[in-house]
Amino acid sequence: MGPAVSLLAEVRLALGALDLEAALEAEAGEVVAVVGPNGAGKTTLLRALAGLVALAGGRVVLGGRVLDDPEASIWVPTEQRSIGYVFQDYLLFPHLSALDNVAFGPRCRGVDRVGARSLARSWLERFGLAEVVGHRPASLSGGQAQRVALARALATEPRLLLLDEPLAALDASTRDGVRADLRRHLATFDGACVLVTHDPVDALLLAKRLVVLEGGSVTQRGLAAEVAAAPRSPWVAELVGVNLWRGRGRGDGIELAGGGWVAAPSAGTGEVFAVIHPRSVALHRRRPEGTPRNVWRGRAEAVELLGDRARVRVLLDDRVPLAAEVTPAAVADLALGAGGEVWVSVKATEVRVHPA
Amino acid sequence: MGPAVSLLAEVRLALGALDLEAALEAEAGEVVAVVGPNGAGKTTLLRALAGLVALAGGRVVLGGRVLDDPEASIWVPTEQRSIGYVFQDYLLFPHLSALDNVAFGPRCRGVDRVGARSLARSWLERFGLAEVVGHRPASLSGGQAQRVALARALATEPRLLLLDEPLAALDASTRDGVRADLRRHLATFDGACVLVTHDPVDALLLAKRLVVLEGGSVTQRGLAAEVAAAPRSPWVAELVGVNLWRGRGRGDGIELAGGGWVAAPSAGTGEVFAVIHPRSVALHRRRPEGTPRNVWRGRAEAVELLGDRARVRVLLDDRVPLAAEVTPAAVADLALGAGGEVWVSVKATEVRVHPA
Amino acid sequence: GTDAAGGTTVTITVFAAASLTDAFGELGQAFSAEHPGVRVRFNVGPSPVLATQVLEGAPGDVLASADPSATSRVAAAGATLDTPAVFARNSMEIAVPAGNPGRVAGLADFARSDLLVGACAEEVPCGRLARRLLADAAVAPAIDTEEADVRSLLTRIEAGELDAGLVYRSDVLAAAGRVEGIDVPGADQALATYEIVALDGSAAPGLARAFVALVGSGVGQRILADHGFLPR
Amino acid sequence: MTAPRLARRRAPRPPLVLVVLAGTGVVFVTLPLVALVQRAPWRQLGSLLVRPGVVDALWLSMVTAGAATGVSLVLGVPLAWVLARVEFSGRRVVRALVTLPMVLPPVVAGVALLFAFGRRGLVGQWLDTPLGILLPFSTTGVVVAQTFVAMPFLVVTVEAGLRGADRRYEDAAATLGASRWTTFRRLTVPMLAPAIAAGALLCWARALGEFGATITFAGNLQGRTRTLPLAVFAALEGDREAAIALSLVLVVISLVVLLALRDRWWAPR
Amino acid sequence: MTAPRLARRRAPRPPLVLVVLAGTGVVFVTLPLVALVQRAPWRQLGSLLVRPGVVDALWLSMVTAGAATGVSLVLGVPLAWVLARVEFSGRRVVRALVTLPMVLPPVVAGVALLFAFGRRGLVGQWLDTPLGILLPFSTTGVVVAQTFVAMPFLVVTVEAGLRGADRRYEDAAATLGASRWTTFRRLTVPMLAPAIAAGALLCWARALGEFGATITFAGNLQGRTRTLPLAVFAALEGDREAAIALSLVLVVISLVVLLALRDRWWAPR
Ligand SMILES: Nc1ncnc2c1ncn2[C@@H]1O[C@H](COP(=O)(O)OP(=O)(O)OP(=O)(O)O)[C@@H](O)[C@H]1O
Ligand SMILES: Nc1ncnc2c1ncn2[C@@H]1O[C@H](COP(=O)(O)OP(=O)(O)OP(=O)(O)O)[C@@H](O)[C@H]1O
Ligand SMILES: [Mg+2]
Ligand SMILES: [Mg+2]
Repeated sequence: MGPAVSLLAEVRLALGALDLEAALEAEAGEVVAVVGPNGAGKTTLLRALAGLVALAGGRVVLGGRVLDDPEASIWVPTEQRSIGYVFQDYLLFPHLSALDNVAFGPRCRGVDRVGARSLARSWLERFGLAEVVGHRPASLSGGQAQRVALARALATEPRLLLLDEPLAALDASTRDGVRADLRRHLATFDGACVLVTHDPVDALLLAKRLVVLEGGSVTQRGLAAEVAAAPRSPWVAELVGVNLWRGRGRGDGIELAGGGWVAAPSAGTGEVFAVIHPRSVALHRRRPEGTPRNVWRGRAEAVELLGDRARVRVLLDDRVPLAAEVTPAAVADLALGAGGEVWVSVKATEVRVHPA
Repeated sequence: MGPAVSLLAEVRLALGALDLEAALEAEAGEVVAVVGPNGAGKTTLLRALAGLVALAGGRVVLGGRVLDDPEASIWVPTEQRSIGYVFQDYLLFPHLSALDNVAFGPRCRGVDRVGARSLARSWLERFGLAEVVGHRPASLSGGQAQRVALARALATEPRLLLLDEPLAALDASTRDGVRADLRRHLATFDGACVLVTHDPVDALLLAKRLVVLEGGSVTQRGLAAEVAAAPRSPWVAELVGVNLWRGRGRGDGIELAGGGWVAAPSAGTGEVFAVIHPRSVALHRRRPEGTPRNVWRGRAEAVELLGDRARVRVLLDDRVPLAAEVTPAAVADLALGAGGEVWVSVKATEVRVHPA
Repeated sequence: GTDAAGGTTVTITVFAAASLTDAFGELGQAFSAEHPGVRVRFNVGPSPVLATQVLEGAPGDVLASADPSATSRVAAAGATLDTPAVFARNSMEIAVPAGNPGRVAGLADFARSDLLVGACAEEVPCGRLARRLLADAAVAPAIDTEEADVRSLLTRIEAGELDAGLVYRSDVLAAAGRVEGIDVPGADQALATYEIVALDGSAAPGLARAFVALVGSGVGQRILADHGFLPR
Repeated sequence: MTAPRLARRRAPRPPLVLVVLAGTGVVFVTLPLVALVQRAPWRQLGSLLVRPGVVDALWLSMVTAGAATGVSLVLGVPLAWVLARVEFSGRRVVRALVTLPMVLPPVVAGVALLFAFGRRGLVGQWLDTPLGILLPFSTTGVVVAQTFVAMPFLVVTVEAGLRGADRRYEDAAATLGASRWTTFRRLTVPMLAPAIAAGALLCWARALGEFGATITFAGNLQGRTRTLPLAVFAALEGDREAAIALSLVLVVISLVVLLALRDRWWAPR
Repeated sequence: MTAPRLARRRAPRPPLVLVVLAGTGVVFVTLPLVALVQRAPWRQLGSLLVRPGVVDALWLSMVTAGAATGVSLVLGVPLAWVLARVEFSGRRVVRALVTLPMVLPPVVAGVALLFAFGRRGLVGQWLDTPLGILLPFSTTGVVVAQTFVAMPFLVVTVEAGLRGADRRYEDAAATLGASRWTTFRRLTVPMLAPAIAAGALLCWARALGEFGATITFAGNLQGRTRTLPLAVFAALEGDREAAIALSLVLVVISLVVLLALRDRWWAPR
């Protein structure tokens, strides 16, 4: 592989109703995960980096080489960008076998037929696809197709890897294996990698830094742990599994944006986020007496059993959603069901406050 | 909707290298989850139920009506089966807007244009797609497309729902919402539903019963909790997150199939499964002294941080994989990294044994 | 090239109207017999097309046309060696399908509306002649189709699609057995003329003129007469 | 500013080989047209167009070519569908038979039509005497001749389109309760629009230029069966200039139709 | 047991409307062919085929139609690609121009070719005197005439195929480092096989049956420019039976070619 490469991108474009404006950086050998809700523009961002959609403004620089800069009228076409792209819907060539799909890239980059095929075969074997090398995409299962797409993108040894949900179609065990393999590959990879994913585990395991994209804009970025510890949008909070509210600090509590009061020590002043971990939320059938300073009345909307824990989604005042994590036994005790009334308590010390 | 419907299927067919032989039952109003590794034949099974691929043997009966029975030469074509099918790759009609895609089914079933469109609109709104009703599939994001596909399948109010990874492309928060909505819909749904999924959470939350399909055959079936408690294949074990080994019971321990000994009280005789929960696995830097009877030496293959827990994948004797769950602090203490040597201990009382 | 010498084969190309195909085939053999080592090759097509080809520089030696206007166009452009000469004529007959299902007796039947009758289009010689004959006989014909050439008219009559049509005598002769001919009074007043001329672009003007001469000779005229053509 | 940039990106330098070959193709096809226009008797054109018969022929050509295309669509699209989607023995033979009229010299095609639908023809004799229907020499006959010759172009094009299409969309329609007929109407036909448009265009062009089969089968009578190509042919015999001018009328009309229809029909999905 | 069942399922009752319409189409196209075969002079056929000139014409037809199809593929597929994939002003005009030869009456097409490539023509004069190339009355001229008339059929069909294709596969190829040329060669062409095969077939058939442009531009010289349709024309003058028999030879050969090529080319992916 070539010298260390780093990505520096600033993407501005409009597509349909989407106005995308996002900056992205990845150091050599670094993986950046782009996360965000459906329709946020993640795929569009990758397409812009690949040169498949036009920038209206901004620039894309890879390893010091300007790939796209509308102002300076510089533009390097996709095929000269040395990228590997796993598309969300794979886009395997329907007329080629799995083997030839993977061999396509190396062939284009000058490897001879025999070399390309043996390279392709080794990539496919690496992802447990030895049995389907000769299959056409139409006779591959969803997960097999996705692994072939991954192998195809990696086989060209690109300087920039763009992975759009590369593991979404894989079953749990294959996913672990492929993820570990991908991780191993990325560890020795000196290019940049941008990974789009909905799976917090993938994001946390594969990427050091996260970029959160919502509605076309970056709402948060940073090391994975930082983002998880101080989410700045409900979506990030949901991703990392905590409750997040926005409000105005009033010293010993927070006035919520939509109305309502949350007691919290040293809430400060100005706009803040309140983060409450679901484990800190206690549920009761009657109004609880005792130390907890935050006590609200709500309705249990849904109960989800996750192995040995139960996650209860409560709607406070018919308006504010809150997630609580309790034991399945507690669910039974409380006779919780959808629509049932419930009381919620949270100790003020459990409410973490971050400036907005 | 019509009277309560139940599904009774026995599917035998050969497709390429796959020999599928699976029986499936779903009572009226029941959701059965089909889980299994990539390429196991899950999609093929759904296609057979839908009448898109031919049975070589067996039969499909829905609500007392025989839909397919090669022996008796009975065959009801797909369009007369009253099914709803969410395809793994959506298959939205590229020339129709999201709205018309969803209205297509009701129109085919006799609803007039205006009625079908308003029905379609309400389904799309239900899944948070009000903004993209007029979009063609090419300008939908992956997650939007999947929700449109789900709406399209549900809008026909079918007797049998076939869902192939219906939530795979959704981001975490949308997924929760759509899953809850789907759950609510399924609760009032008196038809049968077969759900293919790779996500244990989806399986556990949406389905009462699980069918595990591996390599074209059913390897296990039963209530979700039963299956989780006593997995009968490494894949199921991995799905539910526990370690599962197969061996021969020798009274106070198990002789593993590949060699090796696991101490376990009342291990019985004959073929058995040993189940070890990752939480029961302790890791040490040096050979531990003390009560645990099972002590092995291994190599840490990978460390995955899952929120406040860390999952360590250890390879024992360079051969047997084992998952351990520890705190991130422990990972730091142990200075674990890929390839590092580690000692593993498991209390014999923590090894659960099931007859194979 | 010049005339045949040393056993090498010389080929001359004769552009001939399609209706002359068979007669000229025999003429070509006769010419080759007279001039050993010379082969005659024919380019057959509709006369106006042949004229266009010559005018656009097609390499030919002789032009034999069924339409004098085509030859005069070529001559006017100075593409001929000599002035075109008439080498044959043709008279018109009524052709009816074998057995004469329409009971056609003469030109007067062309006015019957219960019959399907046809003639050539006005633009072609046989159409003009047919109209002159009908006008001379004071018949107002109920024509059902105006064919672009005699041949398609004849095809139609043979197939029984038309009950009668006005065609050349030579055509009736060629289709003997499948159509019957009925003489038209005054047909000798309206004759088609065929013209031939050696072309300016000829590589072998001597041979070209010799071919023209053969067509006008007794041998040539006899062959033409065998195919139903009248002498010039 | 966005729009032109989008265009720039979408089309980065087309490969030289392709451009050169395509350019050669364009030049090759255009040169004769240019030469024709160059030598056309432009001054005559005005007087020509008011000549009796020319407007008739023009109108007849439009009507019959349109009708032939319509008939071909109605019969040909289902035929293409059956060939592409229904398995039956003898399918290859049927497919070959259907494509045969393309290679038949047009005059022979006309003769074959006479044998079949003429007064003494295989079927024609039954149409004539008991029913009083006479196809030759009628405008309907022109449509029949044009359809016979032009429909195969549509069938082959549409069948190719159907074979290139992803059949799984049809599966999806079936799961939504669409009968094969509904699927055909609401899915197959709209998704195949480019192929059907192309087929219809080929068919229309072939019908518009059709000469041999028409003159042989339907005859040549002004206002009834003399289409523009027949008028051109007749004119060629006498006045070549007039013939060229008439052809140019045909060319101009086709150009107008092509330029007008293209963008609506051909827009990529 | 599995195979027939699979067939049974895949094709559940095709809709009656479609079958009836398709059947009508087949009958309509087949009847004239049947009538032609019925009235053909089968006894003559043997003696006809050994007649001098017939074998020549047959061979010439095969060679020229094949060559014209080849030239059309080489020039037409890139042309279709440029029309479908490259944005440039005047694209609609070019597209319309390229399709014009389809509607030109063939004889006029021949005249136009003479105007362009004849000895006195626009380009022909430069080919003739300095270069000594004479296209009319040469076998090459036949190929030129057939290509001019038949190539548009290929271009239109392939362009429709390209427009119906999913362009995102081309995006995927670009991310793998494929230049547009490589993409064209290794992706576009193979994926478009059905459309290209259909276009080539249409083109070949049109070239094989071509008459008017050939006789006008290339003349009618045995062994050099007299293709089978021209031989049919010549034969029609004297011996109509012979002409029909000759046409049948054309039909049989096409049938053989169609039946032989079809399955390899048309197999769905
Ligand atoms: N070609 C297009 N034309 C118009 N709008 C488009 C087009 N492509 C995407 N969009 C819109 O842009 C938005 C962002 O789409 P994009 O595919 O980038 O989302 P995403 O973040 O990848 O979502 P997902 O997680 O669901 O895949 C969506 O609302 C989508 O409807
Ligand atoms: N049309 C076909 N021809 C040949 N083999 C096929 C065909 N369709 C599927 N297969 C094979 O059958 C097996 C099962 O495929 P299927 O799509 O049912 O798997 P799956 O369980 O849905 O997997 P996934 O979770 O990856 O979607 C695979 O190995 C696949 O390669
Ligand atoms: Mg996306
Ligand atoms: Mg699947």
